[in-house]
Amino acid sequence: MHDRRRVLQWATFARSWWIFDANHQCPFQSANRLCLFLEGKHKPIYHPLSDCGDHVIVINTKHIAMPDRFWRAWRHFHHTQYAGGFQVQRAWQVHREDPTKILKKQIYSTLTGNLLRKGLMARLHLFPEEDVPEGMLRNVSNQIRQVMPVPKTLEDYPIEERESFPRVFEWPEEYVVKDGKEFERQKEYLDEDLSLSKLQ
Amino acid sequence: MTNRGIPSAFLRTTLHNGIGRYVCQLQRLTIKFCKEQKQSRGVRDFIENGLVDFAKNNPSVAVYAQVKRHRSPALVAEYLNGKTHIIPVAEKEAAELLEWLDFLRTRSGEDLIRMRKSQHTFSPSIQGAWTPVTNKQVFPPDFTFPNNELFQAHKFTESATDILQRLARKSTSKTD
Amino acid sequence: MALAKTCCGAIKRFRLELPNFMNPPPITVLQGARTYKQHSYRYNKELYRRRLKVGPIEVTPRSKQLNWNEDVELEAFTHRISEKLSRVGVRQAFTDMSYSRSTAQLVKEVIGDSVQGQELDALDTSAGNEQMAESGDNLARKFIKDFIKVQFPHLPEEGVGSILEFLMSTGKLAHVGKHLGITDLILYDVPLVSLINEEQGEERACAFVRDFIITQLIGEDIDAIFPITSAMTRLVGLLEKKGQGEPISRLLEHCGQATAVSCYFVGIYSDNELIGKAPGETLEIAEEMAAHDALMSLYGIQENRLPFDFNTTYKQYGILNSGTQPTLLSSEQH
Amino acid sequence: MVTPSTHGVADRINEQISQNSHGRLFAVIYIGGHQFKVTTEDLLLIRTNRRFPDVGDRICIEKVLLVGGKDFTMVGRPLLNNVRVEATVVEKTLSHRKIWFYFIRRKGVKKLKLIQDFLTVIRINSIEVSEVEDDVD
Repeated sequence: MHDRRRVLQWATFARSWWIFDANHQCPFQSANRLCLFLEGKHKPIYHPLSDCGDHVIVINTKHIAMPDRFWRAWRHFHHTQYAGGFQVQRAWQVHREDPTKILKKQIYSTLTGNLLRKGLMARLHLFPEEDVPEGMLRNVSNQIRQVMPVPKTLEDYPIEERESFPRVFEWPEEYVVKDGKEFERQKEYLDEDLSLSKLQ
Repeated sequence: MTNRGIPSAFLRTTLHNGIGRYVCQLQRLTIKFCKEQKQSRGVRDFIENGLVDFAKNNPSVAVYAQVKRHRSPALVAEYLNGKTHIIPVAEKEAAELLEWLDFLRTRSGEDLIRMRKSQHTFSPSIQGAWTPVTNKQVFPPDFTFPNNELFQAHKFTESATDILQRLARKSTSKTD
Repeated sequence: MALAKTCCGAIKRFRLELPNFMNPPPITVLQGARTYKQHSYRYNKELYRRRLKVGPIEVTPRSKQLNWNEDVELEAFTHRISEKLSRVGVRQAFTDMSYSRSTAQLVKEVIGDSVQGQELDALDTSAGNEQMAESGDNLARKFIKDFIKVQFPHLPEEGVGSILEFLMSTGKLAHVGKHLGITDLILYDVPLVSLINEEQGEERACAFVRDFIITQLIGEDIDAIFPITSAMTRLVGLLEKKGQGEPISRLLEHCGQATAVSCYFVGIYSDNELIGKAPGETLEIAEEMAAHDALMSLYGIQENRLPFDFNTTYKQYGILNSGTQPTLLSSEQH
Repeated sequence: MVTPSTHGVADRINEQISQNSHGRLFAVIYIGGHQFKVTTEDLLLIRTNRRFPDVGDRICIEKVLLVGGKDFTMVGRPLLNNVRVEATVVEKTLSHRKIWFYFIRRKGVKKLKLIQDFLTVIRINSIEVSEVEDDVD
């Protein structure tokens, strides 16, 4: 084979590296999109028998977004194969133990269940935050578009815009507004509860 | 799956036939027949009436008539690619014989086996083979990943907020 | 029994390739067979031994068979290549020198003194195709050279030479001859060119070369026939000769550059213009291949170049008798 | 709506065509109920009947859906009229024997047919394209 043909073959089947930001992204819709890239279905050379998938780095998996009921309703089943070894965990519990697990499980179940799946999963690199190793980040040559727009929080708007936003009514001066820290307090409480139960 | 078990080949021609000038691939035709038996009657008919015309119409084919006493008649075609095709023509009429001769004349001599592809090309790609960088978005050299501004999800519909803000802008511009 | 038959077939097929008596081919037992049949092994071995003892089958030439008429075959041949040639000429073109000499020798031995010496000499030289082969070879070479120069005007002289040698190599000509059906008549088709030239004119002779010899270039990589070595050095030299800026290579894209299976895409620029790009496993390979790509475009032998124009005829004076660069004079449908 | 990218494309294609600098051309042709992407010197196997032109005949393929060079692609809506694709009939033959077998078990129903199709092999000789009119508003 001539060198020209060899390098062309090499280039056609070269694996590119993609990065995906899971911040405020639905894990189910994200999994559908990421599986395309992992299986190589975005390429015109795709064939189910050829292992032509790409590498995907996912960051901010800790900050995925689901509707409230999903955090409670999405369940993860596990059985240790011993009597009484069955356990069920809710999404919020799973997510607190391992912030990458929900996305990983969802992608695993979305991929086609064949012998290639293990290899495809090995090309998925999940990170709870944005701290991707430098060597891995150097490989990245393209980015996957997010599946849903990231909502802006109140802090994202500049103060001038917040002040100038039209209001229907003004709060009375004696009215005490909640400081918005209620959820944080609840979370801390739950964390303490869990750590206590672990100790016991 | 059953097709896997039978012999197969790719489409090809001898000496790139048809590119320069067309060359009839039938090189030699031998008609073997018997002078006495009944099963060679159609062949004998054909030799008396149609063979000279056939040879005249196809001067590039060397035609031989060979007597084989008390053997069943056959057409033996030899092709330029070195292959031979034998068609037994016992009890066949002269008209049918002519059709078989026509079939032999228009063939290239390759085996009649399954074709894996219905097309053959020497230039599979003209605009270049696909690679991961084909039609890829070009980034400036100092571009760093991840960049979330460029890769936000498409907004296909306006949200309620967007509609309200648009209406508000409209109304304020009207009042101005 | 089926097993025995298959094995026999295998032995017969491979017999000529394995002349060593002491090493018969291993007789394999079919997978899934329940028993190993010793008798069939011995039987096959014995058959093999006997087959070797008999020796190779004598190959009978086609011309020794019953249904063979040389006049008919020669007539059919001239019609096959769509030329109007005299039978005497074709026969002479197909007669090798060695054959004609041996015939002359035979004549001498049989009738000895009654034939004059001059006549014998005439028989010796005129019946062979040596001269025809020589003039045909010259004509074909000249035409092929001009044809390639028209099709690839920017290809260097050595490239033209290697393509010419590729087409006029004995193997290629034997291949063409074999598939025109002259194996039983002769071993070499170059004298034909000379014959067509004499009887039909140069244009028909060139058309013959074009239709049957140059078509062999189809589907061949030009850069495999004419290997471009040390592409970057060549490119620098060529661009300097053409008065263009020196080549500058730039990394265009990459795939997994920090991995073991990285792929780099390098482009080569000259005077701020992309003249070639190619992928490669390392930066060095990619740069060399990009230089190769640039050279191919500069030589006009890139993969998506225009196909050969086999319908074009070249007028005699335009291509054969002028020392200058040949030009395309007329185009007509064949 | 005029997008800037389509503006003047026809002129640039015409320039390449007039200078013959488009390189090798390819075309998508419709023949025998199938579409083929072909280029010069290609071989095609099509299912026809015996009335198809004789071997050695030159034919012109009328239904061209798409044509392209190294830098451009023209798509017909649905056919292009500025492209001429010529081909030569190289071979007319029969396919291998295909087995058609109908069988109902325990009912004594068994039918066997050996089917051979008429096949024609054509060689694409040339693809020629003439200049296009700019119909982009």
